[in-house]
Amino acid sequence: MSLNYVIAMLLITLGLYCLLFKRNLIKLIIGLSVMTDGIHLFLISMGYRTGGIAPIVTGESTSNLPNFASRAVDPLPQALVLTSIVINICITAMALSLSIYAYRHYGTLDPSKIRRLSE
Amino acid sequence: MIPQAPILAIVVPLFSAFLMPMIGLLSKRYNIDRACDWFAVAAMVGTLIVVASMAPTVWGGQIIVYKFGDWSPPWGINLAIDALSIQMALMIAGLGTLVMVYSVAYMQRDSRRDLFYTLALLVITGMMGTILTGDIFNFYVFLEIMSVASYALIAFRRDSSGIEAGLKYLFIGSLGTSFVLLSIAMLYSFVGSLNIADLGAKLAIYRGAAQPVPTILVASLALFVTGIMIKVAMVPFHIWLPDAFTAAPTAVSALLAGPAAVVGIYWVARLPYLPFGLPVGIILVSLGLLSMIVGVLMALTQRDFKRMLAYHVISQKGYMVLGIGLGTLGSVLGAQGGLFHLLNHSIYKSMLFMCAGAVLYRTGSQKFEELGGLGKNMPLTALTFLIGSLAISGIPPLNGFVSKYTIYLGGIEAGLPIVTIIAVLVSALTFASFFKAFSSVFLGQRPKHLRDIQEAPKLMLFPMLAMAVVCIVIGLFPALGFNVVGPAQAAAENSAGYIGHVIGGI
Amino acid sequence: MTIIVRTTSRLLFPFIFLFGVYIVLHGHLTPGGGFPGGVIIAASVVMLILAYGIERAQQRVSILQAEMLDIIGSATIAVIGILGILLGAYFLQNVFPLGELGKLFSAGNLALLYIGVGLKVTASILLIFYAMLSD
Amino acid sequence: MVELVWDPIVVTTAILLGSLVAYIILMIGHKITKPRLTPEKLKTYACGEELKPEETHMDSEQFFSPIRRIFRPFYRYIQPAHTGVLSTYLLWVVVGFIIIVIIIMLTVR
Repeated sequence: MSLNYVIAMLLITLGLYCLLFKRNLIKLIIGLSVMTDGIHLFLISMGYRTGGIAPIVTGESTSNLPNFASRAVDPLPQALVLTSIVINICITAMALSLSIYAYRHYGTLDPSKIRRLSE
Repeated sequence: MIPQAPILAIVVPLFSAFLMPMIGLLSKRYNIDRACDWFAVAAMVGTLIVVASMAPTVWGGQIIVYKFGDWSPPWGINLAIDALSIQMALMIAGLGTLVMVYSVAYMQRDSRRDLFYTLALLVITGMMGTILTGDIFNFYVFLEIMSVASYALIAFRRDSSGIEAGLKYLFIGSLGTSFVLLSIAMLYSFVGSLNIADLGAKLAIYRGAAQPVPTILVASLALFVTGIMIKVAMVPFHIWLPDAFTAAPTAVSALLAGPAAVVGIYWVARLPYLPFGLPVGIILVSLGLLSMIVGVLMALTQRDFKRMLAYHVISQKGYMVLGIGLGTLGSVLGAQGGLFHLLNHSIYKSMLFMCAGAVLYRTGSQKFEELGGLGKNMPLTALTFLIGSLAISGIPPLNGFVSKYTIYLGGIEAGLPIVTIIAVLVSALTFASFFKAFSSVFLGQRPKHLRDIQEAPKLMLFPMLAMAVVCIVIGLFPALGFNVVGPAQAAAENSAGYIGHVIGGI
Repeated sequence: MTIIVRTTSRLLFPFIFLFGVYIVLHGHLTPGGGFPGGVIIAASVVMLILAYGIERAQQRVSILQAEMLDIIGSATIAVIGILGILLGAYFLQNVFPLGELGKLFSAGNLALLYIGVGLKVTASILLIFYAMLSD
Repeated sequence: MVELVWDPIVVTTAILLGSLVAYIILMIGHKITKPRLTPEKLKTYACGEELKPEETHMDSEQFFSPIRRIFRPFYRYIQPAHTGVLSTYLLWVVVGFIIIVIIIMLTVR
């Protein structure tokens, strides 16, 4: 199980590295997405329990609720991740469309050349 | 209190934003000019009425707890409104209304105004949500609503500088919000709850150094502080702010400088007590001092009207964070001064941006070199700008003096007189910088091409003059402000009362 | 695009679309719901856009129609939420009969809410693609 | 006594009275000595060069050059650090975050 957390932290670090050292807006957007995905993996693995079942109430599970409750994985992180994924889609779409416009105005995607506003 | 008032405060701007494209379509079909504009103003007035109706109940000592779908607090999502929230909500609704009235006149040359008002109302929704909610993940969602809408607003005109500023704010802001998300994830993994009151109750054992604080809590706190400080724009994280405020349409700058400053400061005021309750006073004081100094020194040499104002936003927010930091170090006056300064600053900085916008609207320029002598053409704009610049420099009969003076006293009360000295010096430099701005724009020789400039439209002048009157009134009767700020500060400190009201369901 | 891609995407389109509708309608019973279902429906249309070009797609669903769909979706959510205030005590409170567990017409306002969310997400993603591909 | 001094209405009245007194003194001064304006007195002196009124506008960046001299290290190092490059700014954020972590580590224990 701890492998999940290691990979989540690895993804976050990779995303951060990409954000800091890559010189292309599209790569920066990819870095941002990778970083957020790392956080999502962290959230999801937090609610997981080994051998757990899906937290969906069906006809069978209502007959034995304590057993169901003791085996089901935590549904809350999944709901959080779903919300967060949607937000991340918005940000990615926003960033991509802004990058398109930036390319039209500046003729480049290099963030070190998009610097008319400084000091 | 209007029944259902807490949720209506969020729902009214949200659903007005949803309805706005439809109104845009209808007004285009039936050729009704400005339908969108007045609908947005009406939505904001409705929000203001709803928020104002909650105020007497809250100031009466009650904390309003609103449960979504009748799920009780530790499990369901709830809204919790105490005196600190109500101060912020009143400011957002009131200033938001004035900014909307201003943008009716300011944005009339732009096309697709329905989209502008959709985004602006979404920003208001996000701000309302972040300050009213009692659930920390809900806070994150509303923060993102506000952030994404403001990225789009900054790039609204799609000119090169707007796009660049929007991109910069997007990357820095998204890094900040993902820090907040990671912090919430860590908090959830450690405590197993997302309700702010529940978190505060469960983390209370680490208060007062009785037990060693676990590393994951330290990491979570640091991530949260960083995320909030990016929104507040304290100095190592401030870089998005001058670009964004320079490049955005001025109505957006006023919206972000006045109402949107509230969100960050609200969380700065909440943070030392709930949900973490760990001491962050030293960070707040040092970041505040750094921002004050760097902001004002950068502002002194700017050539651009709005950019100078933007650097002053950073400097003045430094005062607020400093005051709240002094509050956590044992000075009640400091915290009250910080919150009071937020109230005053939001009013006069929105007003100053509106003045800059009026000049930009009439002359088409925001560079100091290309302006001058406009005092004869735009006397009322010049008057409001003068009142605003005197207020921001802390000259006695105006409101800026009262709050700054309270923060100075807080510095002495907390046993840090050096802080007071630096604050006074920064105030003097602020005055110097505004002296330069006033003399370059409204005094001096008037270039030939500015001879026929007229006074700003009446719809722009109305919010500016209203804010100027509020500045003078609060300056003359500071008790009015302290009646709002005093309960707010007490409510921020009273974390036990908050937890009791929310969890106990009183 | 080549004829292979066009034919395949035209053949695949109804199935993906139907799958999306299924996910939206069964959101209250199985994993899924408005968000994933809406994205799947939008993806089926985006596939057609990629195969046939933006003009053909806009002949079928114009930007105006997509905006109308967007408004209808958000209005559905608004109406359900406000019904909760009017008929019940709280925002988004359930005012419909609960029905039987496991049936399609059950779970009160959840199913209607998912339909609204599905419409909204579909229209929004289509609008994002239209905005990025045109002009 | 302190309350009286910091009562804003008293202070405002004092400021207004003070400005009134200053204005009266100024007016009396104007009455005693009439200024004799010649065109030469109103001209901007620029080493004998003719200047149009538009060109006399002050350079707003150099308006307070003494302050620039006093805070020279700031204007030499910190101001150029605002380069406008996005990657640098993101690096600032991460460095600030690390500093905050260190401060919290030191204070919380």
